[in-house]
Amino acid sequence: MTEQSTDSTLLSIENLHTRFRTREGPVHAVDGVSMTVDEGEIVGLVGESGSGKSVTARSIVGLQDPGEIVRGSIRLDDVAVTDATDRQLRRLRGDTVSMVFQDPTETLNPVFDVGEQIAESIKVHDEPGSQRLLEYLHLPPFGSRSEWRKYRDRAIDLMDQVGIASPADRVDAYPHELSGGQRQRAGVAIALASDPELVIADEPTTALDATTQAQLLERFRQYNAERGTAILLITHDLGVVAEICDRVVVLYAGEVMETGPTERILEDPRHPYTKALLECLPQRVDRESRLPTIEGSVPEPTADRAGCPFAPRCEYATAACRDGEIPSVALPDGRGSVTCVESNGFASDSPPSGTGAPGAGSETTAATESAPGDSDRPSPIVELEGVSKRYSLASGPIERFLGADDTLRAVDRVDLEIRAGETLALVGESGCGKSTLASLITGLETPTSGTVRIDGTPVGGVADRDADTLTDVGVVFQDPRSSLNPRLTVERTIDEPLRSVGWDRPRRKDRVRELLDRVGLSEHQATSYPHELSGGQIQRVAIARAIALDPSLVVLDEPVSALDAAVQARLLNVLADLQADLDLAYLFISHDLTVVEHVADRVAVMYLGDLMEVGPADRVFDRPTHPYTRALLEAIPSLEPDGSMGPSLEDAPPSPTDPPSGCVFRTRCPMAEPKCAATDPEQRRLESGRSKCHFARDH
Amino acid sequence: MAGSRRRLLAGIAGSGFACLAGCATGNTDDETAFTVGLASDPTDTSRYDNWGGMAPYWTRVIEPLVWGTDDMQPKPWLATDWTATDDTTWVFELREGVPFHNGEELTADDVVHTFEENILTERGDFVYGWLHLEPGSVTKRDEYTVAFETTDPFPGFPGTIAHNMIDIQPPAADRQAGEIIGTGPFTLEEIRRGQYVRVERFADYWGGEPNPTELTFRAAEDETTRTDLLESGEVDLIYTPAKSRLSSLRDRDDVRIASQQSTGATSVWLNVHREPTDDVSLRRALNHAVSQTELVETVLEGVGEPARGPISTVVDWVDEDELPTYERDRDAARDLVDRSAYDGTELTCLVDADMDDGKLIGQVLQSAFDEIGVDIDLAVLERASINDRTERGEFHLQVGSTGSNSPGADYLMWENFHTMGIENKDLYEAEGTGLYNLGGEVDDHIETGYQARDPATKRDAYLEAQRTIMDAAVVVPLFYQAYVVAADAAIEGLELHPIDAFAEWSNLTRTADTNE
Amino acid sequence: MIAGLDTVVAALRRRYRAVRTSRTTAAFFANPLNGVGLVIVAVLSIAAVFGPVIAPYDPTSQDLVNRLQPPTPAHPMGTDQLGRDVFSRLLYGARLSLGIAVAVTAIRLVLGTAIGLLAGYVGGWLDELLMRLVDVQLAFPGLVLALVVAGILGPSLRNVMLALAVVGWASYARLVRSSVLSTKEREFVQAARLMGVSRRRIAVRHLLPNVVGPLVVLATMNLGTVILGTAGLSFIGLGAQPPTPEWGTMLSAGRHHLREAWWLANAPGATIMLTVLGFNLLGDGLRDVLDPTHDEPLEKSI
Amino acid sequence: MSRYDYLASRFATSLAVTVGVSVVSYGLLFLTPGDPAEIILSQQLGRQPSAAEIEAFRAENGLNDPIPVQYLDWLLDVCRGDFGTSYYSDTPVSTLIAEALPVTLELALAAMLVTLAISIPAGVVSAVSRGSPIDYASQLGALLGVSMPNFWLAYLLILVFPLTLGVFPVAGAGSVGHLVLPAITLGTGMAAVVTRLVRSSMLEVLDEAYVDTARSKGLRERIVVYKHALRNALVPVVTVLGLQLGALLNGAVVVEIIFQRPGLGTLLVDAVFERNYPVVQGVTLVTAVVFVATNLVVDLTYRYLDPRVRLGGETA
Repeated sequence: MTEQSTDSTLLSIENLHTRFRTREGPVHAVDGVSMTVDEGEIVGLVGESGSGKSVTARSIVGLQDPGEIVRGSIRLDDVAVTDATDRQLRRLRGDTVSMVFQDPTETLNPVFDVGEQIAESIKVHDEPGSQRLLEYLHLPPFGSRSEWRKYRDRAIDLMDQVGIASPADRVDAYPHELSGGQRQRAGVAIALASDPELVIADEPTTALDATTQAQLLERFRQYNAERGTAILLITHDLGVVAEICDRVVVLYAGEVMETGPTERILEDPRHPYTKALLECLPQRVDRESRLPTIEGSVPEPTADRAGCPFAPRCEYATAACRDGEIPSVALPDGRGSVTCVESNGFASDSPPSGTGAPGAGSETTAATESAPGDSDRPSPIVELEGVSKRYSLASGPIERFLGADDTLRAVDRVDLEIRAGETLALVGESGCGKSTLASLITGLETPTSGTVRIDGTPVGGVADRDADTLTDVGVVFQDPRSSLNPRLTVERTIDEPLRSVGWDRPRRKDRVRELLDRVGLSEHQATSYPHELSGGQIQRVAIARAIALDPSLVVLDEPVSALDAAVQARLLNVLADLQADLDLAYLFISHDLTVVEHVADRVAVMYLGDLMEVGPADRVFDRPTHPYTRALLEAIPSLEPDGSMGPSLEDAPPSPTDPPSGCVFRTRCPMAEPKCAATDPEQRRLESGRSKCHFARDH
Repeated sequence: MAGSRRRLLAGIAGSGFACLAGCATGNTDDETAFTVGLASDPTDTSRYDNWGGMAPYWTRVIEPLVWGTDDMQPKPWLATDWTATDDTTWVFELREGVPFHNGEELTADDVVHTFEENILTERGDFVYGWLHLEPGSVTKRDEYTVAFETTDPFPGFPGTIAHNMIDIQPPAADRQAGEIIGTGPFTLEEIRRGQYVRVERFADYWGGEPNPTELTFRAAEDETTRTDLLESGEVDLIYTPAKSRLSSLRDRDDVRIASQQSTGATSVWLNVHREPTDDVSLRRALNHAVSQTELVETVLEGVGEPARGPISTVVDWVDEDELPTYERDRDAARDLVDRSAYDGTELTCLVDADMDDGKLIGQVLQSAFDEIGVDIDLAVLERASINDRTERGEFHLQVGSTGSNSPGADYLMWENFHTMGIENKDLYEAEGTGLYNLGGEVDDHIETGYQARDPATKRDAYLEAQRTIMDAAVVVPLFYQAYVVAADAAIEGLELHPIDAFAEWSNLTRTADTNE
Repeated sequence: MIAGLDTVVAALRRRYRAVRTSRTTAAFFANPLNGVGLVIVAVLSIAAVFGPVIAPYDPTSQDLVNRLQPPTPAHPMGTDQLGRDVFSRLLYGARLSLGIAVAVTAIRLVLGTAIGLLAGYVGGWLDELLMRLVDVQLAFPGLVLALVVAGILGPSLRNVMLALAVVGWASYARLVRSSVLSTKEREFVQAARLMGVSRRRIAVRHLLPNVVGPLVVLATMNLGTVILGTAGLSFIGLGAQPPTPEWGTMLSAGRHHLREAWWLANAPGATIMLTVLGFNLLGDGLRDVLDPTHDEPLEKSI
Repeated sequence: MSRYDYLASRFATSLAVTVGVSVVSYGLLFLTPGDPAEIILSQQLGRQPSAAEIEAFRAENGLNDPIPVQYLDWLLDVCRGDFGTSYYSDTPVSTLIAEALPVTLELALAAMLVTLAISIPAGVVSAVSRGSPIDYASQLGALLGVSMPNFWLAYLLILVFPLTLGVFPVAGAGSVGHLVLPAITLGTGMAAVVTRLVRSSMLEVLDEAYVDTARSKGLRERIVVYKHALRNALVPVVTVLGLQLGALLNGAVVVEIIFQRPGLGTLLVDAVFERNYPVVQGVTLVTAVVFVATNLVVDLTYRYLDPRVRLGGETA
């Protein structure tokens, strides 16, 4: 069976079943998960969205509601969570286990300052028994000022520990006044306040920039090292796992597929699903070549199924897999266990990652050949010349009168061109102005200064653009939910642009069918409404709409960042195919460098509205010339188990309302020198691309 | 009628719906304190501002020269005696040693002041027609003698000024500031606008110290609220409880019910100067359509007397046996309608929204007239709107009442039926028409009656006029009003007067065994 | 605007189809109360349409001898002060009350939607102007203003409807405008703009349909409030003239008999309550279906 | 948008609205069928005025000026606190209002208390025990509250309390006892609305992640609900309470009539029926202004309840 729970075992889950009642019938979110976490150990719980990893985590602390645990047991610090009283549960939460949730913007209470929220958590830990409402409401005489003051001071220490700069000031700040990174740190502080033995971190870094993520993971590692606190890290990002986890548990459709030490899993995955998952990661595949994918989709959680849930998508699947109990086989000398019939079959021979993966489209695609190589082609589609966009923050007369008329430089004197058929990737931390730049190109925004040229002719905002210019640029937005009109069918959505240029019905019909086919959607989905589609499908529709009128450029604003690895891989392939067939140019905006590395021909690195470095992808990734680029690259969690990240950037970028003098990056730059503060560096031409740093040179 | 016609006349000839009530709030423990709530808000500034926001009626703070007997005859009050020295001159002897609430003694000067300033000057021209006085016509003969020079022979003068609006006040009283100084048995203590007026016993009252130490007059315009107030014990005594509650009140032994016919009479008034109600046969038809008895017994729960004439029979010169009668006779009625000029168009019937049971009566009439093929449209309107309509004569029928708050009831004939009467004057002068004035001999009879000193002559003249009026079916008489008083059974000593506003509180007592 | 209207209709038709699909129906009946609301409203509509047919008596025929009869098989809800059959009067009243409610609500809806759409989509000074207008209207407590207007125009049902209509459109305008503003920023609208879709088309194709749901909900609930408003005005003495069997009038007249003839006031009272309740429940139900991400209606005031 | 600017613009709009309101209030006079001068005069004299009288009256009251001028004159007077005098008495309208306003506000306040006392617990409980019988009960109760014609409720209350149980006065004003029944009548209707709001707002908040954060700290459910959830849930409720004042004044008209409270409602109704235009204009204007003012205040306090908007910036 699964690992024996030794006396060092802190958490042990046995055959856990958590179920949700829905109108469509019961959803088996967690369907027989068994796992353990030992003291002081960092375990990664990995799986795609809907694999049940969060529900598992929440079940551990008894927050599964409205779900219900129908079977199995959870023992935490020798307390049976599944049948613990509220009091016991509270005690557990107060001392033993803490939780860090995913989205820092939502996990902090907006109406209390962070100090209060942390202090509260400390107080609970100190006196879990007596919790008097009036006391917690700070109603004198119940809540004694001095006491709370004491807790607040301890809160400040904690904030310091988790790396919130100048905590004494921030302690009074409300969540919305903190940056995303700081919020998540505050969240961590709340979790650590009770000095727990186990911290459950549910996608703690997913919403954060790579740099911030790196810092936070570092914190976790330190904390684990110093206090021996065990950490259960729930994530979809194998990179993160590789960074800090000792052991990995791979979930699929509510069941454990495989567990084992991190290295073993990464280097020698035994379960077909694990393999596939690893293989469809962009960083595993050399650029230009097509991404392997997992065909099919995650089984309906409502359907009750027999056998291995992955069987339908698994190419090794046999009859045995499809029904009957699947054994979970323990591998020798603590190398974990695999729940697979086949596992013994290919125990040792781990196929070379990359090609020949299960379910991978084995043909190295047309994309490779016809994909635009080094982009030394002429005829730029879009040219930006000294384009700036400033937003005035002083919206009212009074402020102007008070002279507090500060402007936010979203984009600052950017020169950039996008050439036909190339993929230009625009990368940078959130708030660096990527999206604004895109809007300037599409015309949703008009530049404060500078000119945007499309096909050589200067253009203004949407309103003043002629039909041709408009049709020449397509857009795909980030959020699958809001990018389609919930009240229009797929058909109508795609049909709309065609109608607007006055195509007649039959012609439109054909076109729609063709487009659906191109983006790999089936005919019958034409009549479905967005809410009936998966995130991936919605993005396909969005793409279809974007290319409906044969644009020469498509602006892709974080098109895949909301998607799971497997889905993402397939979408990236679709994009590649389209580019190949239609000779499209992409402006590919993303914060995920691993994806960028895979798709981009050229990369533009943006920081505080300014381009730090522009150059061919391979050159930029192999030999970054700008310290910021370097920092970004170092922040990427490598999949090499031991490979730890280099020194990453501290804290968040300065506010774009008052950027530093001279080089905007100098405040965070490891190699900053006085002159960086004095003079703003020129864009230097390098033999390939350019860089905006005093020290940039070709190596 | 006049009631619905003039704000002031609303007082003079107020259609007699008003009530008393005692208020539990505050002083139930005080056995000699009573609370009186009135259907007409006793603090309604829009009517009573001339009395500092206090109704002159009911409250008995201020008093007129003359009072009225139970059979509606003038009765000496602040004046002990009066004589007509010639056709147009009345000389009044004042009662001596009558103290005002401020201690001053009542003298001729006060009377002159009251008439000249408060009434003739402030009230303006139309009181002239009512009192037949004009500014400068009131003179002091000596400290206790006042002479009145009427514009024309006016035998009804003493009775006419036996009215709470002709109450005597000294020049010292700053009425606009709410300072009310009178000679009455009670002194004004407090006014809460929209709620109540509170008065207290005046020990030096010339008529002897009254029994109640305190009276509170509460506004309770809504009949149901009024009744509820009594039942909840918040008031000790109310006038005209909700008819729907009479029977249950009668069954209670802790409540006593008394009733008294008033000077008021309710009729359907027909606009004789507008088609088609200018057609006498239609008017007669309408008369034949209605059963007064049925109305009284059903909708009115037996309160009031079926009427045959437009004026209450408590007025001495009214004798309904002398009047032509119209029994309910639908066939006759239908024939009359056929013979009339009525062409089936909808006739407008005005109903005063404030009139208790007005809507019900209106609807009963509507269906009664419908029976004989006359189609009427009820317009239940607030007073202001009704005034608009009547001033322009833009209606055919109106359900309304007329009554007198003074023994001098002559003007009931004059104002309603004489061409120069207040109802008809404007339209007559403007268009040569009017509303209820038949003109000719009727006017003559009314004038004769008005000027007759000999009661018999007056009676004959008025009867003649009424006969003609009823013969021409100017009104469809409905009922002579009676008012009901429901009181805590423990209360005694209230004497009901045909003029309800002449209520006498001085003898009110509460027997010890108050079972509330 | 005509184009706008028929797309609204089209949208409604789509909604209707949507409602028929099992999922939404399930959503509707998930809360038992919704079903109740549907039934109440259905019954009322039937009463309103066939009232005169069903009614055992003429609502105005009097029978003074049998006045104030308690409920009997002959008179299921007793008789009133003039011996008229209360049940029949209620039935006729249904037609009246619902008629008024629908008419008033319709006026409000059209007026408000037009203004809201204009303000939200055109924006700029026009928006400012219209919204101040809305504010002004909302600044007057509905019933108070209605009372004054109707009172000055003189008591009649026509004037009451007029008064109620002019004081009720603002909330629609607000609803439409805010929805338009938020939808305007949604990415699919931006996409449409980038596709060169015309403004008018965006308005009717993307903006309006997204507000139809909330509108329907608001309107449904409004039917209730209008009925209450009418009753309130009748109580004050405006509105229907006798012998019109208007619910509010019947209720306030029956008040005087609350103790001896309880049915007089309570029959119309309960009827009004049930009606409004029905519309509210139905509104909630519709919201569950049409407008899943909702706010509660802000005003009870009309 | 900065705080100052927010305040400034908020005041600006409120001012604009107030002006608009005053225009409407004044304009009401011209709704009257026929010539205002004649109507006013016939009300004052109590009889059909002669042409000469009308002319004199017009001249005297500047009714011959163009309407905008008349309006401005009126407005200036109003700004000086002079609303004119009642047609039927020499009492200045300002006095009448000054007497009536407290009576109404007193009622409004009491009703508001009743509302909160009912709606907050009810709303919270039914949200916390969503889908339970309690929840449905309180939902239905709330709806019944909204659906009940308040004058009917008033009748029933009078029937039950003073007449049957012999507690609380039937009508009148002055004592606290007099306040109880009107406040209940008015409060329940509003409570219904607010309860629904509290419930839905609570439900939304209870789904928020930070509620789980609070739980995961090991806090007792009571504290989670009443400290972390309720505080957030109340933010929208406050604004609505402001808007509800309108509903409240609506109800006040009817309630004041039934319970014979000499407040703005009764004053207005009487004035309307008496065609007492100065009073009508005055009262409408005042009610509206009170309403605007309250909402301004509410809006500002709201910005302090919710830190996200406290430092300026439209609601987060």
